[in-house]
Amino acid sequence: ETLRVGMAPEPYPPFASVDASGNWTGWEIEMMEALCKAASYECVITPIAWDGLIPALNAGQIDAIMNSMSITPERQEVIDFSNKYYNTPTVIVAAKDAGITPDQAGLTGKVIGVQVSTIHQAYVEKHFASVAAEVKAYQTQDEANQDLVAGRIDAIQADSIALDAFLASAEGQACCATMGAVADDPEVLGLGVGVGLRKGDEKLKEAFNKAIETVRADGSYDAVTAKYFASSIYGE
Amino acid sequence: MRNLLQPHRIIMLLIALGLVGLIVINGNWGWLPKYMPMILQGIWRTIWLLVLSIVIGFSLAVPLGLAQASGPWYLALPARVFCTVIRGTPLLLQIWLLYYGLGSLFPSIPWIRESELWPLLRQAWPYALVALSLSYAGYEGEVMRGAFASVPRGQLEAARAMGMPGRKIFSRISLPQALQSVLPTLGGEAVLQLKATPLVATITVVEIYAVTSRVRQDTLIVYEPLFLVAAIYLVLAGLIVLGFRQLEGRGTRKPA
Amino acid sequence: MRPEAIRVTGLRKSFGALEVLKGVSISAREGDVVTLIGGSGSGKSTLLRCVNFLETPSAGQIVIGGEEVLCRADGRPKDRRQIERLRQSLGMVFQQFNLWTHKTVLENLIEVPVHVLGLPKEEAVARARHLLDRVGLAQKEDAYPAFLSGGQQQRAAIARALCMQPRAMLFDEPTSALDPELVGEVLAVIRSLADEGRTMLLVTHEMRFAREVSDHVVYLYNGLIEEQGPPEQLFGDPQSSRLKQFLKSVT
Amino acid sequence: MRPEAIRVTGLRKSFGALEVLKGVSISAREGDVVTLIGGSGSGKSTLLRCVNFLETPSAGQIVIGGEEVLCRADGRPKDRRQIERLRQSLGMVFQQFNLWTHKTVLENLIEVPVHVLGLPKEEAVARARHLLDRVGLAQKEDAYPAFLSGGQQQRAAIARALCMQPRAMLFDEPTSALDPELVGEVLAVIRSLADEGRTMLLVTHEMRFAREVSDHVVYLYNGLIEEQGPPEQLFGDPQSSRLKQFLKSVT
Amino acid sequence: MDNILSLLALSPPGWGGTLLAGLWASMQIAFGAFGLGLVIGVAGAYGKIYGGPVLRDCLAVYTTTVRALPELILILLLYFGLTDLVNQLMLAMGYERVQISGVLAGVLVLGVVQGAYATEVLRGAIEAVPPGQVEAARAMGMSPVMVARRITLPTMLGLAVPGLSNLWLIATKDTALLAIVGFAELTLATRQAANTTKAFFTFFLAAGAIYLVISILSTLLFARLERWARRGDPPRLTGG
Ligand SMILES: Nc1ncnc2c1ncn2[C@@H]1O[C@H](COP(=O)(O)OP(=O)(O)OP(=O)(O)O)[C@@H](O)[C@H]1O
Ligand SMILES: Nc1ncnc2c1ncn2[C@@H]1O[C@H](COP(=O)(O)OP(=O)(O)OP(=O)(O)O)[C@@H](O)[C@H]1O
Ligand SMILES: [Mg+2]
Ligand SMILES: [Mg+2]
Repeated sequence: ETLRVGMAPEPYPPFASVDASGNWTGWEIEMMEALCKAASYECVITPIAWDGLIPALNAGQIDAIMNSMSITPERQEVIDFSNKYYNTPTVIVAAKDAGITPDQAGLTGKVIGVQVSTIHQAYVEKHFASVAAEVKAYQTQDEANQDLVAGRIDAIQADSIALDAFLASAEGQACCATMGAVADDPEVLGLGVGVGLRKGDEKLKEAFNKAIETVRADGSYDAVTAKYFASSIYGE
Repeated sequence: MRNLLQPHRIIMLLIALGLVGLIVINGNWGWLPKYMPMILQGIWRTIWLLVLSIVIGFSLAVPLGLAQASGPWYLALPARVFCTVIRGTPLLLQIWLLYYGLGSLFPSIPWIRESELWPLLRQAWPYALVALSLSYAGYEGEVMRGAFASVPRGQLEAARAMGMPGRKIFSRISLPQALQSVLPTLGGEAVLQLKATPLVATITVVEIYAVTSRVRQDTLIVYEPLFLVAAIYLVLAGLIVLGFRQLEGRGTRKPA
Repeated sequence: MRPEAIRVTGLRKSFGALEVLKGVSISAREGDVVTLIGGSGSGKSTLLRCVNFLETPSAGQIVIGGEEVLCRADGRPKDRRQIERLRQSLGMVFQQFNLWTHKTVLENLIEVPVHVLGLPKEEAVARARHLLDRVGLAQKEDAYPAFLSGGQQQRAAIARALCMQPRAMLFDEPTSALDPELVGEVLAVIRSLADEGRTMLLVTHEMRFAREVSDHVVYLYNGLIEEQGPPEQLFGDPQSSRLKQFLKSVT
Repeated sequence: MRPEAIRVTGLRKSFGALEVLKGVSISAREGDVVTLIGGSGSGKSTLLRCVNFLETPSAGQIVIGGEEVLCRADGRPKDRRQIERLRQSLGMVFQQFNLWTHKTVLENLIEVPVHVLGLPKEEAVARARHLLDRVGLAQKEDAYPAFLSGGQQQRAAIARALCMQPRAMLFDEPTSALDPELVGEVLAVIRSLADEGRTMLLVTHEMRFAREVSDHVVYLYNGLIEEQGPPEQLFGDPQSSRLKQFLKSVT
Repeated sequence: MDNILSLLALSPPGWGGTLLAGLWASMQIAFGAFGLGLVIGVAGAYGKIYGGPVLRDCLAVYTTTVRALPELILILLLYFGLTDLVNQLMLAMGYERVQISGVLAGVLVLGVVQGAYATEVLRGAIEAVPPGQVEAARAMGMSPVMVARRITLPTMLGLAVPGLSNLWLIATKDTALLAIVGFAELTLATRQAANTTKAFFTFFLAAGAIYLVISILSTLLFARLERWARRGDPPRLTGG
């Protein structure tokens, strides 16, 4: 049975991006293949912009979303999720010598950049917006990183892993460093990343939950992770 | 407007009202109060970006058009190139290049962060305004070129024959006539400019379209925010059209 | 003897390879009405347009009110200011009227007096109203040109030219863009100008009218003066066979 | 007796509240030249335009070549096809020529024969060349209309109408948009058509010409036929005082 | 410099091929949308000129709303909203969901947008055709369709070309909006390349250059078309 899996074509390395030959690569792609194999589905990637993923799912143009979409209470009102398949800490990154700490005190009067309509935006709006000078929302994480380098913003908040590549780059090394993880708030930051599914699609939800257990158990989860990360990203 | 009361128009109006009513009653509008301040702010931002960029853009467009229509080649050529480049490339790319392109130069010029200009350069709206203004200037420069070129020759000849100096001919004959002939076009172009403003969301300037996308993302309600923003744009476009019609009406110089 | 208002000597004009005027000399003393006639393409309009430098002559001399227009070697005028000043003393009336469409009739009249000649506005308005009255357009001062009939537009254009108080008037086929029924009203105005002794240089196809108002008639053929003289002589007893032919074809 | 080419009976036509034609009947046998004269606004053009249904009559009957135009109760034609077919048998020549500007003279001529009547192209071209030759435009077949003089355009328009080989020709003031010098060449062509016995319905202001070519002259006044008859009678000995007045004013 | 060239190389790992593929996709969409827009435009223009009052008002609603709303909103409403509506109907009636491809939907939606503009451009041009041209054709027995095809449309072309040329350029640029439905056109390809390689400047400039070339080429072509369409226009009047 084929399954149309929605992915945003904007690159989100190392999880999902398209290379110059048009092939999809990344941890999430390989994980999708592993999960689909375990659940015996034939999965086809359907590129849909991040903005359109949930509408497309509900309009029936895709059957599942695997695009690092965190399980949040708000999203759960319109779509269902499988259990989480990864969860990573959320960090603040800023200029090396900025002396910023990842809490209200440290971010007072600062300009913070986040990717638009992510859990990070929600978190920053909830916890820091009252003290920060401004919260700026970028279309992609890369653009936020760019502006941090340019000095237009003082700090960014994002997924630790998504920022690893940036911090490892020449630009990133020159300017910035991790200032630490923010305090957890499951109501906003959610319960990790799960597969987004149409409401009431219990069959598929079951299948994905089973598949996640299977790949965790048979070692293929760790095998894929080892290709991209130094340590496990499943979370506790 | 005059004949709004023809039967078929009444039916069409009723259908429209019915649709609107259906959307209002059946829709999920619980989010509206919470986001109202943001929405108002977004509308305000859209409006001032639009108005300022049109004013700045148009004041650039007049010399651009004039240079192309009747300037010497060393003015006409750069003006022509400017208009071609602006019209020939997507506005989105122009905004990106201006904002992130310049931004990527900042790390290599450290003193810029100490300069007087830094508070301005640091913001996103100046880039948005500049990009929108240049874009409008590019398109309208072309429009003005046509307008200047199509001022009937006889009108200018009459002025010359009466001994008017060149500058006076421009300010008292060509310009007013060109303006008059482009007013209808400018109205349409202003609506196009309105529709171009959402692009500045890509550089973090939150105007009304970005606000409603934000609402959609936050609440995951798909259609109601879209309907709202559609309605807002319809109203703004309507205001522009009415405004320009007013301007046009003021100078009715042709038999109806 | 009255002083010379306009003198043109040895005027030549080419457009590219086409030589339209091949050396034409005419002169009009103050108060003279000089009429140019000739077939289509014979160069009448070009001659008139050269007189106030809407076309730059290729060669020849032009003297307006005793002042010679100074030219460079290539025939282009030396002094833009001089041209502008001389033009202000020549009221031109075009075949297509060329009233400024974005101004009312009154605004058309006072435009140059106020904004170029620096006349106080009230004075210009008074003068304009007087002239509009004279050409029978007192009621129309606030109308835009597009709302006037052709004849009314042409009369307004004449009033506009008069409003500069020019030394001489130039008319280029002032009635040929008009419906036959409207021609009369314009001719009446021009006739009254002739009667009051205005200097005029006139291109027209209305032979009867030309005969009536002119002091001197010039027949152009192919860029040259084929025949000229007082109207009675030219129309009553044409010498050149071409002129005879021409007069036959137009009446 | 020659068969009837065009018969109009009791024709009425109103534009809104304005009744322009108030019951006009005329008839032309094959080979007849019928001329309509009358003051401006008397309804001559409207009558001519009704004959080939460019205007829909309000009442009345039109018969072309023995075939009656079928109408609905409201006066609108019943059968579009019939109208199109009948129009193909009437060659109309407009005051403003109305040559198709995006086609050369030759293309203008063969347009309808080839694309409507289905004539093979070579045949149409041969016919068109012959006609162009006849109206003196053989040299101009590849020119676009805008590059021709008015008289040349009108001659091309006549050739275009002839090229359909119509049963009758309709002319609506074919010379009144022309400069006086160009009128002659068009009248010469029409005269030659009259001489070869073509049926023609002609509106003209050229009284001398009308007298010369017509078999029958109709004087329209205010939407009604005021007087009609052979030209010698109508021009030589007009009965109606209005016609007398009219003839005086136009000559 | 070498670096830039290798980034823009046609075969992977250079991104030149991807950009060109994106360009090709953009052009296809633009062609489709422009063509559909022309068809809608001709029909709409004739409807506006000769249609009854109801048709005219419906067309007025169509052209004004479509031209007042940002295309992105239209795409979201039409693509997601309409397919959602259709699917809910299908499901309610016991059928399977229908699948509308993003490309087809993109062409349809952009075509509808282009149609609104084209309607206005063509209406203006058709109305500017001197009535005598049409009357002459009718007087010679041409049927209305033939008058439109052989007289009105060719005559108005010269007037319509500048407007249509603008529409075409808009079409090429509006394809960027189809990124929302995941269509890999030029702008999206540029963003992918830029984000992956971090060579933002290089790729934005490259895309800008590609668009510029397209636009200049189209402008030249349209200018030729206009000159051809205006072949019968009178020489520009000189003198006054
Ligand atoms: N700007 C120009 N460029 C090229 N040729 C021109 C120009 N103006 C006039 N001509 C040509 O010069 C010739 C004379 O033109 P002119 O207008 O002086 O004639 P005219 O005697 O006024 O004729 P008409 O009675 O038709 O007005 C014509 O052959 C015309 O085509
Ligand atoms: N389409 C129309 N709508 C309204 N009134 C019209 C229309 N066509 C003609 N008329 C009016 O009908 C009357 C007769 O017009 P028509 O053109 O038949 O006169 P005519 O005899 O041809 O005059 P002319 O010699 O000026 O051409 C005029 O008063 C005119 O204004
Ligand atoms: Mg002339
Ligand atoms: Mg008539």
